[in-house]
Amino acid sequence: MHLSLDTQQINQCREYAKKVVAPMMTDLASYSTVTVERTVLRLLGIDGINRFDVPYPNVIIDHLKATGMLEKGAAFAMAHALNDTQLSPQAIAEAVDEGTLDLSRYKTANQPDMTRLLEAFTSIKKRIDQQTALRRSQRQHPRDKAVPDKYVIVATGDIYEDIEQAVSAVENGADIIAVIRTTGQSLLDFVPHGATREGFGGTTATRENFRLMRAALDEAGKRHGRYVQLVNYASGLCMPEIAALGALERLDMMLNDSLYGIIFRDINMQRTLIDQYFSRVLSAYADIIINTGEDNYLTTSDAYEHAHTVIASQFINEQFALKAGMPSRLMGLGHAYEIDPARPDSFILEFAQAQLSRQLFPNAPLKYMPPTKHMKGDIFMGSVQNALFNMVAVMTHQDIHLLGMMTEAIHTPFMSDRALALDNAAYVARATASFSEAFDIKPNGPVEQRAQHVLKEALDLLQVIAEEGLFTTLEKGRFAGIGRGRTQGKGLDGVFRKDSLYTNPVLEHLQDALKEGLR
Amino acid sequence: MHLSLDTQQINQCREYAKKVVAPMMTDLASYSTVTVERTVLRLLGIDGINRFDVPYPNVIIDHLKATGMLEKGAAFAMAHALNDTQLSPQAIAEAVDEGTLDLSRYKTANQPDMTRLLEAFTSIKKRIDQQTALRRSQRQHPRDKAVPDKYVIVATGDIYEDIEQAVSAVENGADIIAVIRTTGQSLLDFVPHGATREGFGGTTATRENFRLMRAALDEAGKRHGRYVQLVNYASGLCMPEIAALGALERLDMMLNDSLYGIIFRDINMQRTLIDQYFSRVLSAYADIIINTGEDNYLTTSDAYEHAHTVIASQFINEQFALKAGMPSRLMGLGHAYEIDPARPDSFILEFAQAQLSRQLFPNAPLKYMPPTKHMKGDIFMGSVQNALFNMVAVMTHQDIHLLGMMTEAIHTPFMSDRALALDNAAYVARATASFSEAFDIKPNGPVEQRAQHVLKEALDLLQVIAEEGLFTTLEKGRFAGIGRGRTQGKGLDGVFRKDSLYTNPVLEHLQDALKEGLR
Amino acid sequence: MKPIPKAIRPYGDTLHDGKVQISFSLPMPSDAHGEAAAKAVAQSMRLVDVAVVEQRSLGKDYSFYVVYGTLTETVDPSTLKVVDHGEKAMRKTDVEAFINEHFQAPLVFIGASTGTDAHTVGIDAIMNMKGIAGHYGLERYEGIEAINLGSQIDNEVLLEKALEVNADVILISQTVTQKDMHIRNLTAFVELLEAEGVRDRFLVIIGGPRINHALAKELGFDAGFGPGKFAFDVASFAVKALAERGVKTR
Amino acid sequence: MKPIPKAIRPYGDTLHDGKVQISFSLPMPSDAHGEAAAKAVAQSMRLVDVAVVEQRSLGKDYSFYVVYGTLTETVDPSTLKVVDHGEKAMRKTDVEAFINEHFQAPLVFIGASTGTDAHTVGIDAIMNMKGIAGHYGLERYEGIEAINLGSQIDNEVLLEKALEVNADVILISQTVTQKDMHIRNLTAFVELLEAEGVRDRFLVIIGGPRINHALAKELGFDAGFGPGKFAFDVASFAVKALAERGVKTR
Ligand code: B12
Ligand code: B12
Ligand SMILES: Cc1ncc(COP(=O)(O)O)c(C=O)c1O
Ligand SMILES: Cc1ncc(COP(=O)(O)O)c(C=O)c1O
Repeated sequence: MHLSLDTQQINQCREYAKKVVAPMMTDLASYSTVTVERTVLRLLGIDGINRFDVPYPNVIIDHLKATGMLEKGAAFAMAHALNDTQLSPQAIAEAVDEGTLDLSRYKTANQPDMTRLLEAFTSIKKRIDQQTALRRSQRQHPRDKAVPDKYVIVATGDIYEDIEQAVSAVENGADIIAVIRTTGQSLLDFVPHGATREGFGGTTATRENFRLMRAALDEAGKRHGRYVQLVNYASGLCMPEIAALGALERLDMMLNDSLYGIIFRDINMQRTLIDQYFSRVLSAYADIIINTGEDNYLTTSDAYEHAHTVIASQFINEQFALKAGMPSRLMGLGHAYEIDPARPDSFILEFAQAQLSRQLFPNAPLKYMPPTKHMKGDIFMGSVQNALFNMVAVMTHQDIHLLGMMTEAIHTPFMSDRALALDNAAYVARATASFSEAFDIKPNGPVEQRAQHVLKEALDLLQVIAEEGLFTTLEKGRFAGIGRGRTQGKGLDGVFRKDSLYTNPVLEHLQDALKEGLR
Repeated sequence: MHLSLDTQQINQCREYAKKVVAPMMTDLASYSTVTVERTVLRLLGIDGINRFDVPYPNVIIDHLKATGMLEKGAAFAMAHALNDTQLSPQAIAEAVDEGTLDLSRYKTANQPDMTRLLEAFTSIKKRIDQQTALRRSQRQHPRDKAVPDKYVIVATGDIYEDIEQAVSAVENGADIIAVIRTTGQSLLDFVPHGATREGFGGTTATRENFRLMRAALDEAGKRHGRYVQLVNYASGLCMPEIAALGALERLDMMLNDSLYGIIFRDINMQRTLIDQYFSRVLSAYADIIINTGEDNYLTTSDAYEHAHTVIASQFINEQFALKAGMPSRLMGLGHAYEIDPARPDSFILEFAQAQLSRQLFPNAPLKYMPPTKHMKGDIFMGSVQNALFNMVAVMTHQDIHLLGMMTEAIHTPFMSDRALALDNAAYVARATASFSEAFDIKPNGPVEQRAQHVLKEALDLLQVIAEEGLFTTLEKGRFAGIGRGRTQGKGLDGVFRKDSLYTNPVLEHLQDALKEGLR
Repeated sequence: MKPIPKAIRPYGDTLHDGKVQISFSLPMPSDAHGEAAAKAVAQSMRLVDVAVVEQRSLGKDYSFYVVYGTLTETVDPSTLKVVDHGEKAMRKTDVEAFINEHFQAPLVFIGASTGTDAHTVGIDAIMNMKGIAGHYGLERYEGIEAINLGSQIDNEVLLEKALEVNADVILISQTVTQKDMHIRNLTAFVELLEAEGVRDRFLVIIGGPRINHALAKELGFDAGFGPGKFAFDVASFAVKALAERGVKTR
Repeated sequence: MKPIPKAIRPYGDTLHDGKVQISFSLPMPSDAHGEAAAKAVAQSMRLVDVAVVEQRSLGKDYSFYVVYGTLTETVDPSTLKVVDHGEKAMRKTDVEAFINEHFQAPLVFIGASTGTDAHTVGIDAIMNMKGIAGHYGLERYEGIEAINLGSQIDNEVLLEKALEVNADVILISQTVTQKDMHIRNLTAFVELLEAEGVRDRFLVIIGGPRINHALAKELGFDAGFGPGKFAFDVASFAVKALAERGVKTR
């Protein structure tokens, strides 16, 4: 099955998207953020919380801020301290916390010797490398599978219940488990610690929770003879920190999209775009697939009228990912079947959109979201809406197939909701297996015309964005109709201009590794 | 959308089917049955029951039997009595019942003058003609509609509850209401009388029940600006009688298929084939669409392996209908989405089968049955199975779309089951409206190959049947794997060889009218 | 497997959270009054935190509701009487070996779908060669003679034939259950056996979509089998029971 | 429309047959024991004639059931307190005419999705120009000034702004309801109003997928609107209530 599309238009889309992204990268290159620096600290091995439950990375950053050291970067201060004290990074953090060490007092001025710091980093990186190697040896990449990977969420708020639910999902056929985060975590400027049991609408993302779930899935996967992928959110105010924790605890995918945070969480755009760069470098290094959030636009705007905004945003997200050294195979670009079921030809229109995304990003493991906004309390009709969505997912070979829940409009999924959703998807995949061998898209028929139309609209939009600049686009609310000011939103106070002495050898190391193709 | 099929094979199928049916017609021409004769009586205006609840038509036939008159036919006796007594047909029946009149004693021997009999018939026929005209002026023929007619059943056992349920269904979008018959009625050799309230798995088919439901649907239809069609069963041991009652009470469709009765009700094949001929003449005359029961084969045999038996039987049923003077537009040939959902490509295979039927019988209003056998107590998955079936129904333009119920495996439909089924079908029809403009069947792809394969198998089977004869085929259980003996089964005792004086001017009149194209 | 607690509730996403989904129609229009009635119905089912998540009209006099709520009752699974067929069923070959070892003559099984019930797929699944879902039917069992009378067989006819062929086991299938048709028909058969004084001559086993072992015992049969049960389950139970009774044993 | 009887039961296919569908999971494996427990659960819900029509494993420790049964309880609809918004809502043009007739200054409505709740579609549907499903939002109403603060607005911030702009009506949307988040957050707002002694200064109206008028009243708000309610419903209610209170009236 193939849509005939204008390749020149496609190339132009990419060109405009490049034009959108390039100036962002140079504009933001001279800035860093508190969470980027905390990530550096985490990658040196600093972990845990103090007696006031403040994570040590935050303790240090607060200290650097208080002592006017932040602008030089965490690595600068840490390298000095490591050289001066001969303590471990963790011991340094504890000493800072106790007030027995002041990082603004270091022996030699200027750039410190980075050997000890890089040693510390290397030992942490080894764990990432081991996890990455383990994943590589066990996971079949979603893009290489004949049938989309079945992705379900758990969101009880309690990591131990989440595990029960996740294991049951694996037993019922899930390939991917995403642990949804508790409401509001994205606005926290620190990563909570330990195993947690009381989230709302999701479970707190913590390193320990990652570890517990990873172990449970490894075990359940082993019992069922397959590798089960784990997903969490490298998003919000701690984007790169969570990316780092994900790399360490072998998460396989990470929701990671600044545009989402800007639009739907009112996170400051400068802040999150800087954070996103580091996150994507890290995920690229660790071979973690990112998931972008274009699907969300259609939860607010109409899916028919705004279909092209999704495509335009996918092109932009592709460029952001490329800039971070990420190959297409890790770009889980998002889109969704959010069309109003009252609209005639909803299936045909969504088929066109899904096939368009498929052909525009042939190597990307596309993330396809189910109907959510137009799901109602009628769980029977909901099952039917999900079935049509499942058909499109399978027929157009999407890769990361988020299963719709019949109870979408009611509650975060019950165990049985998930099992029924898995049955639905498995049945549909089986029933329509040969669809693409059995049918052709009619040249110039409704599917093709719709796809061509959406592509052209996306192109026009990208041109506008390239001209006005992404910040202006976001101010104007062109995505999801929600406008956000350049200097508004949460987390701007965590952005700082780099000092001339600023250094981040951790990031550089990862960048070099990516360049050398060490991934 | 079009399947490339071998027209020569199609022609051969029709030729063989003709060869199957022709000898049946001549073989059976010299026989009649008790219910045929009772139908004649009904068409003369005889109705009602005696004080032992025996319908007057039965009273007379029993009397004719007892007096050795049956072989001459009911018309013979009645014409004499009408001429001799100057009573009305009903008065004659009552007199016979009271024992005051003996129909074996008539004044002139030999064939009586038919004038008075035909007068009686004509006044009844007028009602049929009026009903037919009314339907013609109000109903849009299913074959002429863009979207299949949505057909749901009611089966509470109580005609008054049935009406509540049916009216609700109309309010929720149903186009056709079928009142399922009570278990076991098909084996009764009389038609029960009056409004009834205690059927099992269905409601007794009586003239009064027909009338009550017809009135309720006319009223509900008026409120919703459309003509709602009513269906019942001209099948079982009273096949032609019920066809007559249906014509009188303006039923719009009649399940009518001797093969079904033979196989699934163990009705004697000679009996029911004779009955069927008269029924179809009547229905053809009254412009009533018949529904055949090939779908049922797949409730017993596997839908994949026995797909061709359905096609072969459709060809045979077509010939039986043609012999009775029925145009294609009244042939609601049956088939079904009874495939095992565990089978890979179930959707693709059923699509092929539905499109094949569609192309083989382009003018017939096809009756398409939902999944039933493979429905389980999982009502959520059931909704999904029904959705895929609904898609095929719409995509291949079936005409009479029997909606699947999510509770198929549990109970006869509740009011809400029907409403949800109607929503399901309406949504799917809307969502996939342009499917056939948007997609082509791939030449030589899985759909086309499957359709060609099934056609070829049907052809081979028809050849075998043409050679061995239909009775032998039925004995061998080639349909649904259930074998039935030629002289076994219910109702054989109601078959008699016509006397040389036998006459049936009612049937002749209808045949002539059909020939003259008066329909 | 974890041990089953003494007091359990339905489970949504937190142990014993009591979450239950219900749906039903009411003979009332769909409006605020209907919603209140739906909530009251749910409360009468001992639910709290009742959420009417969907309400729709079924026409002018009826309405439909989907409701979620929290059940306040608990059930103690350890107190439940679980009526099942005893030991694990033997496979076909083991049944055949068992027959060969314990019995003299072939065992005669006679079966039918009785009364007005015309459903044969269930009884065929158990008795015919082909069986179902990959499990052969009794006809294919060595040491068993299986006679399937088909459907719509009157109780009297079935008993007559069973006596005629000297059956050891009678199998009855019942599919139509509306207004408890099956219960009436099955009860009538037990009464017939008793009236004729032949209840003990046969092992009588029933089956169908709404039949389970508990119901069968309640109605006075020797065993009952529902969906997901196959010829080997039935054969296994039957041969063991016959051996126990010493019927045709060596 | 038929009169509603005094004692009603759920309706399957015969008046007052009491037919109810339920489904739930249990923390037990799916076997005969699980089935018996499912039946017991259904019975604890005052169902008789319980049929477990489907049972499936959710993994080694959990199972799922679909059950039909007959509810023995009846509900008398005439005794139910139906809390609704009173008279039929006016259309947009009528609301505008009403405002023009009764009030002096434009009426100020301020709204937000509060707490950590980031869902805006509901409040936007009520407040923004575009509205939803063909019904314009309050911004488009002549005589109404609509200020939509968006989402994730703290209760304190909302109140501060409401005082600042001299709002007549405060609109609050709450979508996340897990663990009764919405109840907590809404209760906190009422407490805040009372603590600040300004409860009577505003008409306070809440909305969201799990909100209805009865709940709103219970929590101490002036009105509540759930799914299927639009700007004209809210506006209609608000202008009448304001007129009654004599706020800004001519
Ligand atoms: C196929 C079918 C038919 C076919 C039957 C063909 C045939 N040769 O049997 C046809 C089309 C003829 C038919 C007709 C009717 N049917 Co019907 N039919 C069904 C259907 C779709 C499937 C039943 C089936 O074959 N299941 C598969 C078998 C393998 O399952 P099973 O019977 O449960 O058997 C298993 C076990 O129960 C057990 N078992 C069964 N019997 C026995 C016996 C013994 C001794 C043992 C040990 C075990 C055992 O072992 C089997 C294997 O695991 C069901 C709906 C459904 N999906 O269940 C409706 C259904 C059973 N039919 C129904 C009805 C009402 C009818 C009619 C009465 C409708 C009408 N008024 O015309 C008619 C008349 C039938 C009559 N007089 O009895 C209703 C019954 C409602 C109720 N609860 O009472 C159902 C539920 C459909 C519905 N929702 O309305 N039907
Ligand atoms: C769209 C959506 C989102 C979008 C929101 C985009 C946006 N701009 O709002 C995004 C993707 C961002 C999102 C995120 C999340 N969501 Co959300 N989301 C939904 C979804 C799909 C639709 C909600 C919606 O827009 N409905 C349409 C509107 C028009 O309906 P409505 O709100 O009911 O409004 C009507 C009435 O209620 C009333 N009304 C509403 N507000 C008001 C106010 C007043 C004053 C009045 C008078 C009337 C009124 O009028 C409206 C018109 O009739 C629902 C699922 C669903 N189908 O309902 C999940 C859902 C609400 N989300 C949920 C969750 C858990 C989340 C997250 C917390 C998940 C996570 N952990 O990341 C996040 C975080 C959000 C947060 N911090 O609050 C859950 C809530 C579970 C629960 N019962 O608590 C739901 C039910 C999904 C699910 N099954 O898990 N979500
Ligand atoms: C891209 C993306 N990031 C993040 C989230 C989750 O939000 P939060 O960061 O608040 O957990 C979503 C929600 O679906 C998303 O699509
Ligand atoms: C063709 C046909 N006739 C009749 C019937 C109904 O059977 P009965 O005649 O027993 O009412 C069916 C059942 O679905 C059928 O398909």
